[in-house]
Amino acid sequence: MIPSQTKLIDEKVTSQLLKKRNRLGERFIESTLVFCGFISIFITLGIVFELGKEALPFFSSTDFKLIKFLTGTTWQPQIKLFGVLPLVMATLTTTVIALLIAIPFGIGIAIYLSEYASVKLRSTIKPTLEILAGIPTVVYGYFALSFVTPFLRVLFGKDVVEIYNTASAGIVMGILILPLIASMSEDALAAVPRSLREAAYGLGATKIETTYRVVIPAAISGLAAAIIVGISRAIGETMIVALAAGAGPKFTFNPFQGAETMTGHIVRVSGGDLSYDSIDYNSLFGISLLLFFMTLSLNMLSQWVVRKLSEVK
Amino acid sequence: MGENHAPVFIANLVSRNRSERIWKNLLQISTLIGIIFLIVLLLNIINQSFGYVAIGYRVPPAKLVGPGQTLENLDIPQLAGILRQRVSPGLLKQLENDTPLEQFSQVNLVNLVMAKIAKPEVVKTWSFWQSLSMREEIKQEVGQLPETRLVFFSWVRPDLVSNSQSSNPLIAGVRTALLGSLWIILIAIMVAFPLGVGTAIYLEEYAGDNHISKVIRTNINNLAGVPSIIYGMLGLAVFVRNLAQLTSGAWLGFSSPETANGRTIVSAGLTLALLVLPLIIINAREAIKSVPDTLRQASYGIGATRWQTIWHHVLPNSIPGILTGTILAISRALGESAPLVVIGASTYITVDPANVFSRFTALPIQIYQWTSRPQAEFRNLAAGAILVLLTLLLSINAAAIVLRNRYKRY
Amino acid sequence: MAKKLSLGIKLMVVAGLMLSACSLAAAPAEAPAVVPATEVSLVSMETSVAPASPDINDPATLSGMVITAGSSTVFPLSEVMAERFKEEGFRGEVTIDSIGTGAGFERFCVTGETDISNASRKIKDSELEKCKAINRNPIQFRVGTDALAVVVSSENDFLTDVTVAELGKIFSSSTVKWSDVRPEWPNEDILRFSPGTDSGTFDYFVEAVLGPNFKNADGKADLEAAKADILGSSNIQFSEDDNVLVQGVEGSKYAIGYFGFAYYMENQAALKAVSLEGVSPDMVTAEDGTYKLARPLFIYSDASIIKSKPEVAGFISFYLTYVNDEIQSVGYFPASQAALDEAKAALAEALK
Amino acid sequence: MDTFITGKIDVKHVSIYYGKFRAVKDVTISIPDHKITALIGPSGCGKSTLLRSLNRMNDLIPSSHIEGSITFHGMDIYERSVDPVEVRRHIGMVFQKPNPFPRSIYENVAWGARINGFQQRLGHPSLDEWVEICLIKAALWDEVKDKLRSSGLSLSGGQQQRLCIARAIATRPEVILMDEPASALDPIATLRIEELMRELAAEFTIVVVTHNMQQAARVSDYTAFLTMDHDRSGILVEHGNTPQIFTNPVDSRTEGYITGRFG
Repeated sequence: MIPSQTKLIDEKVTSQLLKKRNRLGERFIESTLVFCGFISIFITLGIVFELGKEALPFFSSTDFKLIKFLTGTTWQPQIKLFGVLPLVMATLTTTVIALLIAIPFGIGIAIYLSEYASVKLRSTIKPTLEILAGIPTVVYGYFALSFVTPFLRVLFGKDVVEIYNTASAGIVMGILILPLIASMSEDALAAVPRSLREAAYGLGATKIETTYRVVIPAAISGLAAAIIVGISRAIGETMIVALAAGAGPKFTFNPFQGAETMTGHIVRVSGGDLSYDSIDYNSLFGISLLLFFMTLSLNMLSQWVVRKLSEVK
Repeated sequence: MGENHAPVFIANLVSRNRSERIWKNLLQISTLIGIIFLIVLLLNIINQSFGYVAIGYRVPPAKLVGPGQTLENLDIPQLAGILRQRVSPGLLKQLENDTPLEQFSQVNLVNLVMAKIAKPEVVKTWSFWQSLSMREEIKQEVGQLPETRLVFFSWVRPDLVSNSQSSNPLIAGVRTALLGSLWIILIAIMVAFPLGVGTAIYLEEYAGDNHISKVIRTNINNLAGVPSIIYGMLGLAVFVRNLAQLTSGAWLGFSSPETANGRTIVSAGLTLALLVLPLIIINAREAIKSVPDTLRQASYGIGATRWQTIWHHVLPNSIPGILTGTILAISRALGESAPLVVIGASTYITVDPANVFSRFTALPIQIYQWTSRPQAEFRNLAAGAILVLLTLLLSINAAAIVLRNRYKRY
Repeated sequence: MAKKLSLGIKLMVVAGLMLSACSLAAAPAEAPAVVPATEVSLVSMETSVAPASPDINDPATLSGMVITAGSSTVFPLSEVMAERFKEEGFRGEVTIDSIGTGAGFERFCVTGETDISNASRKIKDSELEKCKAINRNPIQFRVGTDALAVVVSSENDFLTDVTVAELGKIFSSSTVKWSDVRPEWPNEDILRFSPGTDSGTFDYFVEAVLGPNFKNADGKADLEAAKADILGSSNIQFSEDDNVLVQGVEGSKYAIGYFGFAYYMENQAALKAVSLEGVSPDMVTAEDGTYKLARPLFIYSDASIIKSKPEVAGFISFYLTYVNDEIQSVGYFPASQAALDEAKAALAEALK
Repeated sequence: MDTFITGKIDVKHVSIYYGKFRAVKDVTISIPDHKITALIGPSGCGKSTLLRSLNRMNDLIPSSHIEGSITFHGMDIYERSVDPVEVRRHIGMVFQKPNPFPRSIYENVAWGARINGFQQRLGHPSLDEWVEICLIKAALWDEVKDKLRSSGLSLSGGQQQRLCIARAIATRPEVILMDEPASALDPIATLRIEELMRELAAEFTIVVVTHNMQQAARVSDYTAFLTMDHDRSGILVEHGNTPQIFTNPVDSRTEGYITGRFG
């Protein structure tokens, strides 16, 4: 029999039985974790505060006019011309080109992998794509400069395509965000329950009909989120444009000409390590702040889209 | 229902199947193109990493010896004589530190003459493809150059990893940059891992569905989408400038407070820690979420506290996912260059980082700088360094996949 | 299995902590950049050779950190000199950041974090004042001469020689097409490539080429106006990265750019140097000034640094002694013996 | 129904809410010591919710809150000074789906004892012995004694559930709550669990939720019948001796349910 088991745990007075123990460690851990949770808030506040603080002298300087900042077509801080449009334009050009590559191919790959490919093929291709996503962007920049640009110049002629051009940077950026979009979209498609597909097949639909009529509408919020994340990644991408897009702010709609994006400008000018008290230095923070809010609103949009569309579902 | 009222079906199966096939092919092609992009990218790098190199000399060896002689068949006194005559007194003193030149072996002396006087230099390089396809032309071209030899050179070689940066691409390496990268990542992970996992635990296990935790969640998703260069600007403003006294190590006496500058490994590491923190949190949350609730209930049901439940059951079961996320974050940090450029990585530094307050350079920065040198051979060198970086990344990713598969339970 | 894994993680953390602890322990061997005396004694404990007290003429007796930053033009020269300095026995380290002359002075005169500032132009009065504000007294050492090469693509068949005035016009905001400068030149847009605005090269070019076109009230060159002129020109790309310029010019028949002669030397196959008023850059024309776009290269340091850090004095001394052995391999032209002697005298003066 | 039994656990006027929704309405019930009490009723009638409130497992659902009082040894377990962790140590729980920890069989049993401060003293069982005792009590020992180090997940469903019972009793609770412990098992495994429950009743107070009326009739000493009222809240209809409830129910709703006309 069980030896004197009843004494194993001291029986206390009943009222003491369930008394709250003073679990100090437990409470310490909890407060540490709460602190961790708040760190991310501090980081965001830090970004806004620090960028704002450094940008303030720029925004409050007499050379700064908001209208000119947002509509001016020349960015040349050395001669007090602060029109941010050329930088924004270049950013948009590269982003649009990147999306033209990344969205069709990315979603195409995602559909192929989730609906057509065998399990084995998918389990090979998906990690491969994820590795592609992990390649440092410097490498992509190098690729743009040493392969895509010469290729474009052979294709369209040297007189048309400048050695530094937004097209090349945009194409390579598309290749960069392609795996991101493909991978996120594939996740969204794979999350559509089998039963939905089977219901469609049961009605005699072909695979592609099932995909377009049933699977994609069901996964639309995930696909939209993937695309928006792709856009925000493209806007923030730096090294590719720094290496391949060109190094002078230029207001142009021609993708075969060189132009400088917001990120490219920041990295070029800060690479030269400006004087801390100059308006150039402060203007960089102004651009950064603009960039931050651009990507921020895109991210918010993406989360909103996911929520909205999944409600509809 | 009479027969007349039965609906009519036209089985247009032929055209439906045709469109099915067309779409399938289109999708297949787009997948194929994606793969081709990767292959072209890799081939482009490999193409630059190997190939013929024409090597000339600052002082051609033939000029050092009399007619009809070669360096190899000179004797020791002759070689020593050449060295004494041609190298600077400081270097000579260095060389003779332990033993006079005359006591060196003949082979050593020949090597010294080559390295210190003849000084091999790259004259021209060819890509792998050129080396294969235009072999004869290249040989002919080099044959016409005086005192130049043609070698097939692999820019990826042990020296590339073990040597420091140099102005001579033939001996330049990524040692300093590689160590810098490893240090930076070590710091980034030591900071971001506990914070990130802590946040994830807080959000998944402690925070309810209240307003604050919703804000935190949205905020983390937003942070994950903030461009890396913004983190660079934040790092520049906070770690490099505002906290220079801390990040330069001035408070520990590593540099003097007056000249303190925060362009150090610790600043870079902290900046990248901020950058990867959201990634770690998001992945860790997913991993923790995937631990089934029944397990938590089982644990609570037998009188475990919250933390006991987390520590003994939730964490061990989510650790594969957490580690996978962390490793992906590491590989992200390893490849980042824009924030480090902004923070101010050094251009020329050959000293291994001694502590977290050292100045630094990192592998992607080194690659960036080499691609922007005027000499074409540095582009080959950069391609070699890219292969080193890719190898590192691939092994880290492979480790992630192995971990994921090995510890996958649910 | 999970247990093993978490044990592994715990071990990793411990190892990480130990590593950082070790590095802290190892750190003092590095720190004495500030206190050279300690460093020497440490070194002597490690090696059997007992070095004499620091002798600036013998690199082998020196150690510590020489921190330099500045001109990207001077960078390759300093890099080679630093390598040689180490090769001849220097036990410490030289770091060089290639960030542009202006930024180099920023670190030298404002934050005061560098020992030596590399410059491709003379220090400006404004920079001098900033230096004075932190009790630094810059001493200038001439190390060589760089000719600015004005380059066009090798495909360019119309441009072989220009005058300085024409060059000013080519880079002016008032000019758009080649035919605006000389009617016989093609009716095509000029694609301009220039080093970044933070570089000494840019400042020098503005002063030497565009400056004469802009006079202020006192009859002096109005450099601000000149700067505005070039910055406002169309189709212009700036980069601190000279390779960007090389590739840019190489890329089009209608492109023109300027940068250090060394970059031209490395890219002779794809580029063509344009002669200035009939003179092409070489050793003689650069030194005697007949080539209009030759400029001196400097390194700057400060007397108190030179005195307190023998490794800095040693590096400068070594630089001045051997620079002429290496300068041509880097692609620059040697400074005259007189200029080097003057620099050596300045060093001797600083050490007094 | 009217007879007041002073129980191990007394539930008085308890209502349980999930957010605004009231899942259980004004339940008063007494759980007698060393007896098996079965909670039966149609699905969604709040019997699981009621069960989980007995050891404060509902605390883990953020939106839930409770009104009324539940006393254990005369002490209100929802009082501020009470530690829910302590409550759960004394009132253990076995769940519907077997959920052993993904660890060894031995660890599954030993862990609960260990975190609750199991101490090795002279004359008392060691941890190894204690694990053995618990596995014997859970009628699992003979089947697993040679593979204590293999994973708890390697066992069959019925074995896993008995492992969970062994795990629950390893912390020496006074009460064990069982939430449809056999519903995920095949008939043979179900029978073994039922036998085990009868054996355990000698030592523990057991509250079991089941929708299987035969099971309730077979194993329980007392039965409480719950159902939903018009606003879908769970209400207690009837509570009494099992034989009485099954043979001679007072309330027509109980009768309807038992004879299968309703539910």
